[in-house]
Amino acid sequence: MNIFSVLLKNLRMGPATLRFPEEVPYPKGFHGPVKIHTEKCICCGMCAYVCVSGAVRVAEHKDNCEWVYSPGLCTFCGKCVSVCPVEALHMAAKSAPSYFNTKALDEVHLVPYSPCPECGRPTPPVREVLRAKAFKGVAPNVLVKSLICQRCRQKDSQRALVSIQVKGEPPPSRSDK
Amino acid sequence: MSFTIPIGPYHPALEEPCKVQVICEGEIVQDVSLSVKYNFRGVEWLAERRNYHQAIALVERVCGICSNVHALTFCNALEGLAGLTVPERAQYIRTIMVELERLTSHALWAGIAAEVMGFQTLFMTCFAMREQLMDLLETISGNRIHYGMNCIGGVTRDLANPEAVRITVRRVRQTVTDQLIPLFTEDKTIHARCSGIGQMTKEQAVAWGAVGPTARASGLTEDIRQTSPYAAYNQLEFKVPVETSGDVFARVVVRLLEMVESCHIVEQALDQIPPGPIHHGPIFVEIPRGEAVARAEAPRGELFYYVSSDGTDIPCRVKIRTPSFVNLPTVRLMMLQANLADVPLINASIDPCYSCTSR
Amino acid sequence: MSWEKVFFALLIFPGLLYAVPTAWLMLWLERKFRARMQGRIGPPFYQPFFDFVKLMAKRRVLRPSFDSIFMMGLPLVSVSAGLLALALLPISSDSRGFAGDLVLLVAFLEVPSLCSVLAGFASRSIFGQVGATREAILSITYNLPFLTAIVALAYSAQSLRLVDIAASPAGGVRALAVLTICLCLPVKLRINPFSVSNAEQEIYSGPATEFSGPQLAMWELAHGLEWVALTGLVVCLGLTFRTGTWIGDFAIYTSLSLVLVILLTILATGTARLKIQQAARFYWRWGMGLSLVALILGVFPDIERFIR
Amino acid sequence: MDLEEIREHLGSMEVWVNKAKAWWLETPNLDVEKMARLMVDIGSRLVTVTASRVPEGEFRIIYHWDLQGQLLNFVTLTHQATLPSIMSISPVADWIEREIHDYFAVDFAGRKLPTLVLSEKDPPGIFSWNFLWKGKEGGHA
Repeated sequence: MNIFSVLLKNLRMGPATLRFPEEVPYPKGFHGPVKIHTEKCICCGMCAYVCVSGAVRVAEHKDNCEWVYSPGLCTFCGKCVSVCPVEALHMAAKSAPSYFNTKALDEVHLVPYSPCPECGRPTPPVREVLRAKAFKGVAPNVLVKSLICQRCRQKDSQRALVSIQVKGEPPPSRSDK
Repeated sequence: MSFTIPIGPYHPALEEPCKVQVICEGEIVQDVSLSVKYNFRGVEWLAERRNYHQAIALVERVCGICSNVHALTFCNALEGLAGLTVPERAQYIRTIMVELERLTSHALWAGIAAEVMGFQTLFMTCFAMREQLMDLLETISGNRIHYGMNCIGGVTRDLANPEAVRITVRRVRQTVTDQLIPLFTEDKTIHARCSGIGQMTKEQAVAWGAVGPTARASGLTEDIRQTSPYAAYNQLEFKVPVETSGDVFARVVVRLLEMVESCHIVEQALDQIPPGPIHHGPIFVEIPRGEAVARAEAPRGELFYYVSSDGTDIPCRVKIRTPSFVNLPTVRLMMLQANLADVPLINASIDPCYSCTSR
Repeated sequence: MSWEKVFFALLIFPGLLYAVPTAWLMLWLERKFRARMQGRIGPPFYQPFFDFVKLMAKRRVLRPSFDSIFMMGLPLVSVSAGLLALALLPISSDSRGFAGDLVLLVAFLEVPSLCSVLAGFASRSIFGQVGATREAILSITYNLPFLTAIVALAYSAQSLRLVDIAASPAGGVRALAVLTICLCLPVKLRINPFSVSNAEQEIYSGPATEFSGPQLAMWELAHGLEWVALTGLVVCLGLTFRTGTWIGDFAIYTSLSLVLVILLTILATGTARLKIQQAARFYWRWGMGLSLVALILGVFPDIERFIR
Repeated sequence: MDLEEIREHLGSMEVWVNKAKAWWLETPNLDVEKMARLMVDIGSRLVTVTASRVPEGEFRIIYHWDLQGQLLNFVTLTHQATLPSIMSISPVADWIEREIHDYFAVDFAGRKLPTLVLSEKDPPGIFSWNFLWKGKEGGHA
């Protein structure tokens, strides 16, 4: 093909570019800023662990957990979304607006803790999705334990250990471990 | 009278900061010194301070054009270290992604080469074609560059719409065979600029360790996709275009033919892709103590990764050898006794990537 | 020529008032048409004017005073030379000219290129110097066929007056000579494939690398005036037909100039940049060949008659 | 020439180990120049050289060679952070050695080592510039 036929074709077809305010629609599954459903979050911190640029941060407090996201730092790799065990994260189908200050778009979401069914202390929430996934085929009396807080769980296992000891095993001495 | 002309660090013909200091006698180049330190970010150093998941996203950012193949090779090294087998479907998706990336990269290169020759129309033609590929990659992965498709043990996203890939690839192949190849090989002004300049012999290519299309234009037949296949390349058939004249024109021809081959590979992969899982299974894979290497054929040539692990979730040492790192020093050989007007073109002909080189 | 006519020609038509907007129009047409042929939208028609205003409003870069005299003076000289050259063109049938105005015109047309060479060296930039060297070499290369063609024209018309040449009958000599001048246009206008002295990817913008603000605005204007003058020259010398009315001549002259701009744009858009040796070889071979044939035919008109 | 012949020629007492599709030979006192000359003679291509720190203040240097698609890795240790340069045998090593010098301040005897990725004023050995890193190991600051 001759270059001049390319020129002629371009003249005939008209410009392929767009004038500024016009834009092409975003494709399905576009990697935009990360959004959270706080009612699904379990505060596991996986998203913060895999985030390469520190755009997603999780800070645990006494009765809630803070999920902080800075689109200004984000690389839109989608790692946090793909590792989230409860699908609490998704990405907006539109790119973030432009900004002057990287902190201007920062988002803070609070994930409230739910009270532990045993002691009533606030504890990171446990969602049904995760329970169905992680405790598949587990006896119902154990399944109840998945809702209690870490402290109660420790107490529980200590109680179980004590009950084993009573049956006649010598207690493990400190120097052994 | 000899005089020194600094081409760069910022120059319209070079997309990235790099300084080519040319010592000329008249317009004839007598000596060349290269300086590539302007893009140094210490990626290897940073990778030693991040866990494996963060490191994948980090190494993807070594280069903006061949990003996917970096993540792929790093994951290959880690999978070799952990002894994982990646599901077939994931291997095919990886192959399709790297081939589409090669097409994008070569389209970019062809455009830049045309621009350096002052042929703006051809630049626009190449970039219009590249735009289709970028849109396609955006629909597959969600991002125009830095696709974030690879993870240890598979890929993060499935190929949702194989028909869209097929349609775009068919259109791209048509553009390449109907427009780019005839324009680049038959246009008189391009011929006048490209043939016979920037010669590199086969012996020089071996001694300086040139890789990829730069080496294949000088008569070497090496292609990592054939010599040590990764992803799904051992199940696909393709030719490796080789030219023997070793000048800029040969490098143009090799890359154009490679684009046609890439289209062919993608179409084959789309035909053969099996259903099944796209991921090895658990998200968190334990990386045992040890070391591993992995190689891949990036658009610019052989890409090499070395990873050593001490059993924790942070790599002990990550070494990246990018293709431009060995291709760039050969530019000096090609430029000696060349014309000043050819210097940017010779530099562009090896498709240099400076952010890869200094990392 | 009376004084009023001189002032009219210099300031109104085809001088300042006509030439400057036409220069901007031609610069725009070149950009717009090139954009359309490359599948882009291209700038709106007022873009060159806005560019000019914006450049004029820019702050001047401080330089040693002697340098800034040169750097402001050279583009101004270039602009004035363009205007003077335009004033000499025999556009309508009632223009009179004076004996020897052809020589003056050729001199004026050469001034922008000369200024560019001087500016390149005065800017003390290595890119400016390389560009100036290239410009000087090219100017020798294309001026030989260009001047030979002019000589052939003058010889066949037996006059050094532009009006006489424009009124001389059409023939082989005139066709060949105008064709040679056409061949020299791309290199005189520094467009592809002969944009060697301002090759962006090699030496930035060559001699104009160090220029900015109002100085650059003047260079742009001078470049636009070169477009007007050179396309005008080809139209005036190539067109044997005059309508006889002022307005008709004006319309034909302007529209043919714009057609020439479009033709040159197509050439520039469809080619890569050549190297200086290749450009020189082209002009020595084809330009020189054509103009020598024209000269021989001009000196020995019998040959042409014999061929007929 | 097969792997065993290479090993015998180098006088190494170790064995070739295959790890993840590549062959490894660990020889703490490898004669680097002899190895390079041998590999160049049999038509092998130097892929790259990797350096990493070992606790004793020395560096572990791996020479990766490509022999007809096979990757051969020769592992050796530096002596007082110095190894002989192989740039005169294989010109690829020029930039590679300069880069390692920039990263680890490993000295390659027998050549000048101008900086490659660092600017001239920087001291070589960025991997030991601890002041750069203020965050906790492994996480983002």
